[in-house]
Amino acid sequence: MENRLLEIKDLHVSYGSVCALWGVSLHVPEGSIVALVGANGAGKSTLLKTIAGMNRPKNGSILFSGKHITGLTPEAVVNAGIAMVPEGRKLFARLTVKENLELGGYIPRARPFIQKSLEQAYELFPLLKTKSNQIAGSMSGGEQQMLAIARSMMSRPTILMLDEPSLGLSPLVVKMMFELVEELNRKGMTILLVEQNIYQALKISHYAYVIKTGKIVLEGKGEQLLSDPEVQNAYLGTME
Amino acid sequence: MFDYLTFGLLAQLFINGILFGTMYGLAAIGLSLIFGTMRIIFLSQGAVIILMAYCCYWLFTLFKIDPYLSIPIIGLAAMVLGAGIYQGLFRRAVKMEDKNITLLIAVGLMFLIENLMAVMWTPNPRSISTGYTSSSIPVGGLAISFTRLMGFVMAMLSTAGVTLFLKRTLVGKAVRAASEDIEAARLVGISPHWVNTIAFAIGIGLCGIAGIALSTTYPFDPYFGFIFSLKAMIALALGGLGSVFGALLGGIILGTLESWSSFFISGGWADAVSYGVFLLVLLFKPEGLLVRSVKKV
Amino acid sequence: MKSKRIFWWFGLLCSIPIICLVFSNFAMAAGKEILIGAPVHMTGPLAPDGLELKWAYEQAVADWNKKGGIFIKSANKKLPIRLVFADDESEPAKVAGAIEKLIKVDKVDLLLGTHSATMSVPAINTAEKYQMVYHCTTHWPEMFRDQKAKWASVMFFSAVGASEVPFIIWETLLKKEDRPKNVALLMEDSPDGQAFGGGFRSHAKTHGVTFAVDEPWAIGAKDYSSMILKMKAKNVDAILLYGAPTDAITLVRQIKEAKLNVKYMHGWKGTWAVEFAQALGKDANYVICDGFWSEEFPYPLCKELGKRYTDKFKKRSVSIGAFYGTAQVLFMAIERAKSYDKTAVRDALRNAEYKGTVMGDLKFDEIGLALFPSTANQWWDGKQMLFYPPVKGGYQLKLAPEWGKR
Amino acid sequence: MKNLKPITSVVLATLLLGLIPFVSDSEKSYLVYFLFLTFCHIVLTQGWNLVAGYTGQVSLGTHAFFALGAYTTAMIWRADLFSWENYYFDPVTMILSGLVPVIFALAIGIPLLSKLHGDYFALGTLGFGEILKVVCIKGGQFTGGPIGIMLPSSVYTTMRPHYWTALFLAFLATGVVYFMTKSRVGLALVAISEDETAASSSGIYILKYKVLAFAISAFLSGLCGSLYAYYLFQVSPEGFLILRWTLYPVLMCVIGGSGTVVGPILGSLLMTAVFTVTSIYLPGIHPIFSGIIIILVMLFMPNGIIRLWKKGV
Repeated sequence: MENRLLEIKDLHVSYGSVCALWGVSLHVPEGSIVALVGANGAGKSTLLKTIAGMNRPKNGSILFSGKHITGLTPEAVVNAGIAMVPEGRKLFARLTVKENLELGGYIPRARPFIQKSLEQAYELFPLLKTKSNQIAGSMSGGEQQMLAIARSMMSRPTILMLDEPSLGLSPLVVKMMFELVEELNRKGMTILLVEQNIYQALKISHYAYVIKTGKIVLEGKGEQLLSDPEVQNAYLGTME
Repeated sequence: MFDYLTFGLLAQLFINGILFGTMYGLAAIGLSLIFGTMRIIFLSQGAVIILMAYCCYWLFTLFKIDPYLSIPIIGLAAMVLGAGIYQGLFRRAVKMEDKNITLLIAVGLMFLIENLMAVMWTPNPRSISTGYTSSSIPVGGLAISFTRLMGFVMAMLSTAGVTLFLKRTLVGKAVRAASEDIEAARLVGISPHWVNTIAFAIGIGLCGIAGIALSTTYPFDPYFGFIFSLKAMIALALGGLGSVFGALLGGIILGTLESWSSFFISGGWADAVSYGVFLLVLLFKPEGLLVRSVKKV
Repeated sequence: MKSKRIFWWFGLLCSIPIICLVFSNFAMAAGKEILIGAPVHMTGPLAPDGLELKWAYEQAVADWNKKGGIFIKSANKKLPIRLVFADDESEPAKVAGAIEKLIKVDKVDLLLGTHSATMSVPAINTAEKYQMVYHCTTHWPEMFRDQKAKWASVMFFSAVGASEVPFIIWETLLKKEDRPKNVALLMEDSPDGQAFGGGFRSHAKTHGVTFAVDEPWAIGAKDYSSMILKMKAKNVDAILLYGAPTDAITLVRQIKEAKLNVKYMHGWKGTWAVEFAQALGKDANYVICDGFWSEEFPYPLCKELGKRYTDKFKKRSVSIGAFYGTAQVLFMAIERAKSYDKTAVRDALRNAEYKGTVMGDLKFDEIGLALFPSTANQWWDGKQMLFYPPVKGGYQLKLAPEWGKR
Repeated sequence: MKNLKPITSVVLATLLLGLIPFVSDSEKSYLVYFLFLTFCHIVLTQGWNLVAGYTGQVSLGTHAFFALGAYTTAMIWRADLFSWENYYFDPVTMILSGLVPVIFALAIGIPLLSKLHGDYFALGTLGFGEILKVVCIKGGQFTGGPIGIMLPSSVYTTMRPHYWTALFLAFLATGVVYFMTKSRVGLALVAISEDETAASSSGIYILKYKVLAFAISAFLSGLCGSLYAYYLFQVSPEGFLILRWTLYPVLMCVIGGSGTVVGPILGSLLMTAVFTVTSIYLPGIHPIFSGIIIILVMLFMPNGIIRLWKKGV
């Protein structure tokens, strides 16, 4: 059947005595956009952070191309081919755009190709090339989000995880951002997208999961969920 | 009251302040790397500087190696020592939220080094006496101390070296990135331990340079170093975190400040003035005098 | 479970020292020996002085024990002396703890003193609490009088007396045209420095000298160029300074760098250490240092003590005799009282005269204070040469030429 | 009932300790001095604990407040401020010695705490201590300069009042910490140390509580300084304004377990014992051992002894 690039089985994560994820299972097929949607505090970011190696799961396993990556350090996860664009972008604000990009290619696997990746990134985001010597912290929100995505692309990942890429951006820029995600996917990138902007996320994704208080409550094709009355009532009712 | 003031005197005062301040600056750069990446209040820095001064003294008396020729040996040894200190003492502790732990390890290390030195070399003051000790270069009516000028040159060269390393090499950029946001750095694949080891190696390596500059200029005893830890901390706060050049400049500002206040007020008050300015800076511009505020993203 | 066990181990570890402390009141073999306690600086910044003090006390005890000890009437025989030390960590608060320990744990019979006035004040206060004899040197008579101690005794010179030395030297040893005209006074910000500073200022008045520069000197300051520039601007030709050795070395180096020519430089405390001469080499020549004592003193044992010190430490000392003498006087007092009972020894150290010590003849007044003169020595090729008080056929003071002409 | 158990046991322990001078002669036994020292350390440690353990702010100014208390006592005594016959263990003098540091704590605490976070607060308080030191050394007649102020030691008769006062202050400090943590204020403090933004958004006026904790800590340190002045009879910069009076409490608190009520007590007891015993049995090299012990404890028991125990139970 389809190739399961990333597979998560029965994942439990807790912060101290507070349980954040209760047996989450999902999988991301190669070449697809999978969206993970849910309300604030449902556990979306926790899941991404656990995949990225920032949190240690209590139970369960994470498989990447069939290999266990559970409990690896963040550095090892990136090196394996999973890149993450964190919530709030987390750029190195005092470094220049170019330096931010170069550091994206810091891992051993990507380091020999830094020059090449840099050219590719500039090709994808011509704006970044013109601003390459600017301090990252001085750019606008949309530009920073672009840089954050470009930086994670520098590690030549197989899968890209985006945590709330539309947060704090103007509607026009949000639209551009989603177009960009689709474009990346057309170029062959597998994407795991976490969003609060549920309508947009479901529209572009091939498959989607709805997470609520640490559990997956619904799943299905993006458009299918979009028309699901339960989703409409619970999440989309408040959206435009 | 100040009828003896002349332009030459003021110029001399100014130069002395700068030459003296580079000493603080050197220590502050090392601290800015250690404090910047790991938020460790590394109080043992002064003790390490003195330890390096003793090493320099040893090389000089046992093997007759000129202090300035021992720069590569001591610099390298200090870097290895720095990496060792990190791996042995701080590796486990930096991960912990509680900053007191690293502070206390630094204090413990300070006790240990100071008293080990007192046992090994006796608490009597030591000094290096060479042909160029207390000689000075006359420049247009001013007398510039040779050893302090050398200290200044060494400080400038090592600042330039560290700046180049941090700006031009990928590892250096990683150190800067980690000192800004360690979590984001991990997400792009930068290993914190590697970066921290490098920061420590360079920071302690600079202590080695400072130790040489100190041993050629001053007599020293095992307890001589603590004041450097404090002053480096102040220089760092003046210059602002995250900038190597800022740290050096902070040291120079501090040195000039002390030299002027001890001339115009009195020697004893110099410390109070520098601490007072330090407090004022913390109150009104805690990010440092020289840092343009960059909005945190 | 495992953690719990660790806790019990920890509890055990914690209680061992406490039990040690409680039961450490081991009964001493009373009447078999005379137990004398001494707090000394073994660690901390003052440790170099402390180690010399310790060595000198040990020498004195060894010398007396070689003679079989001291005759004690109640035992009807000579009893040996035993010394116990406690580390005061160069800190006023810790010296109190050290004395508490000597009195309560070691149960000493008498106390010999530690070094430096900063430490002596709390040390005497603590010894007073237990009515314990505390016999010391290097404590200022002026401060000692203020303390109104009933059990302590001090043998030292007064800062006021000692600070007259340079003025006497100028008037008696120098030709009129050689006498300094612009004198700088650099005094360390410490009790000792302040005591000396006050002495110099009052003597300057009576001897008709005014100070061109009068600067306090912060301990451990690293840069003296401002001070030196001030002196240069005022044409200073003589410096009186009081400071620690490291500070004094730094000062002289910076004076040379700045090419400040001073024909008479007289230092207290900081300039007498051998490290001073080692650090400065030839530049130490002409610098004058004070001293408590000299091996050239015409008193018994001085030459030998100096030789022993030189054999052990490979250097000369101008202080060791005062330390040795302190212990020597205490033993003479025990001998005179024929008892090591503290009241008897204290009384023997009041209104009494002791002759033939390494410090010469000493006379204790009614509060237990004996004064001896301060000396002046000039560095010459690595040796401190005694020139004041003048000894017949001894060394003559030389005035320093300009730096270029040395 | 369960809540009363720790209180009653602490009160009982205090009363029992209070009986020690009757059993063991305070003039002959080292134990009384040792416990006196331990109690003084407990007072300072609990004070530091209140600021650092509960609000997460590392203060390096304990020695400054300790010295301020001592200087206040010495100055009142010397100036004969109330024309009383006796200033020795005079409660009014002691309380004033606690209040003067509070004034300074408010003066520097309000600006420092409202502007600075974390490490800068540590440096700021350290700077305050150093300025105070220079002022005391250069203060001339007013502060007694480097000699400091000598007090008439002839009033001393026995160590018992020192012992009991120290015990009472240690009890007081522990009690203050206990009730602070149990009250609303305490919950606020813990919230601050956990997460500042969350605490501020849930409506706690952070600055007020931080400054309150800092002021109480200064009060305790000042009282302890006053007591120590009565013990040493000389208040000098070298005796009181040294960084050791800050480093010891920090060390004892962290080793015992900061942010707990009992941890600082354990830490003070253990470290005072370690310092005393090493100083007696390893003279000359004991700071090396102290250094090694600090490093080892921090490496292997970074959360303090008390948490080691709690995990086991």
